[in-house]
Amino acid sequence: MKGQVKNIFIEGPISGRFIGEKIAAHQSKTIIGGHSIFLGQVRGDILQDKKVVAIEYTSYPDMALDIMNKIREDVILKYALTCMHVYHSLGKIKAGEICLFVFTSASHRKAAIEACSETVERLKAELPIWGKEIFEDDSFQWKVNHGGHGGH
Amino acid sequence: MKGQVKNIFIEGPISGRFIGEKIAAHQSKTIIGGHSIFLGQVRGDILQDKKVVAIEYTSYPDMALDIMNKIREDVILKYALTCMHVYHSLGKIKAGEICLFVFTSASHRKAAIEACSETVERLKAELPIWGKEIFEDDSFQWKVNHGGHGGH
Amino acid sequence: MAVKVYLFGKLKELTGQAELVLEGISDTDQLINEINTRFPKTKNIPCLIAVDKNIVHSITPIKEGQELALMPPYSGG
Amino acid sequence: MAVKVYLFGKLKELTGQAELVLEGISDTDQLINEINTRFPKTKNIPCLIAVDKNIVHSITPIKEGQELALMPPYSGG
Repeated sequence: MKGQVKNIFIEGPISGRFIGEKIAAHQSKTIIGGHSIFLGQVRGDILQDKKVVAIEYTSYPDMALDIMNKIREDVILKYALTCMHVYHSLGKIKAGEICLFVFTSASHRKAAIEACSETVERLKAELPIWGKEIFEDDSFQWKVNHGGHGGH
Repeated sequence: MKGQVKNIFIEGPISGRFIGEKIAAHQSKTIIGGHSIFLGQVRGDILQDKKVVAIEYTSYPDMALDIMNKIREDVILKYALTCMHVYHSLGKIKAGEICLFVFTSASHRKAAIEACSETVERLKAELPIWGKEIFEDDSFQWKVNHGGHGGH
Repeated sequence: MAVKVYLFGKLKELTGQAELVLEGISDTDQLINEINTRFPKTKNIPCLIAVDKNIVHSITPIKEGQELALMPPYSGG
Repeated sequence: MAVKVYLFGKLKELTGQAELVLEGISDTDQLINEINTRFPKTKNIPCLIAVDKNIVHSITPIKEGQELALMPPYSGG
């Protein structure tokens, strides 16, 4: 792994408090005019009459971090971002908990907003991460992502 | 003012902690799959060789809340949102501090993201709020919003 | 007939008034003329007019008890 | 020649293996055939192949010491 590759993985859910602290840490950067944030939250879907109570995430972390590094470089350059932060949960995340936190900051709002959206689409399409939907009776099925427009 | 009109105004800056608490309050809503957040932060721009140290916001609150109520109803219906929260600061907000917090939640990410962006554009175009840019020597100038695509 | 007029942003600064009570104003053109006469500095300031919290885009009659507002272009967010 | 193969998601579940060391594999088609032969349940599972953490889309030679991975379609986020 290269020296500058940043970790994005967090064991367990991402708390509101953690997100609030990351936001507050940007107060010293007075060239920022807008932040855009996307949060993925585990849905308690009903699938074949059974309720999803959690999603268990696994990854191929070395490959995921290399690809995330490339996405980060591409998007920061394309939108002239001041900064970008991405966090993805691993392990069992309960319905209602947050499993993805994408945070982009720029001088102007359009750059921050478009960069955030593009990063979300790309990481969903390109990062080797798998979700296993766990039902209330402990049975499970492997999650399938239904597109969006992908990142390729 | 109608009974269901929600206040959006906060005296002073919006803290990371407040934002984190609002996020955490959504854990019980397990039909949500994605949250989109936009944060406006006061930039320390250099204008005519002088640095902006703060923006002082004033409003015509009764009119602003009526219009925000209409924007909220339109956008929630259009994107089938689970919920929307909007906060705007009044008073003197220092460079680096957050003055706008728009928070939309939906079952699927595209609805949350597009709704957030549309709400930001509409409130900038439609809400009677004025920013006065204050320089380090206490002189000031009235802020001018440069478009985006507006909301009309 | 007396009407109350709120002034905001740069218009409040230039007039030194947050609100005024005006007599004998029967439409929005008269309102603008009266303000520009009393406060000549406001003449070239772009200005939106709200009658009972609704923006009006053309000359509009004013009735007793209505709430008027003169507003520079918005710059929130 | 021995190569290490990582298995993920549903492929890890169906094989009961997180990693395997395979002998005598010289390209990615041979890799897939070997896995399908050892673990017949994997035959109809859509599968991406990574060689040294890069996805390959056509038959690719495998060299000693490379890191291989068999991965179902991604479902992160």
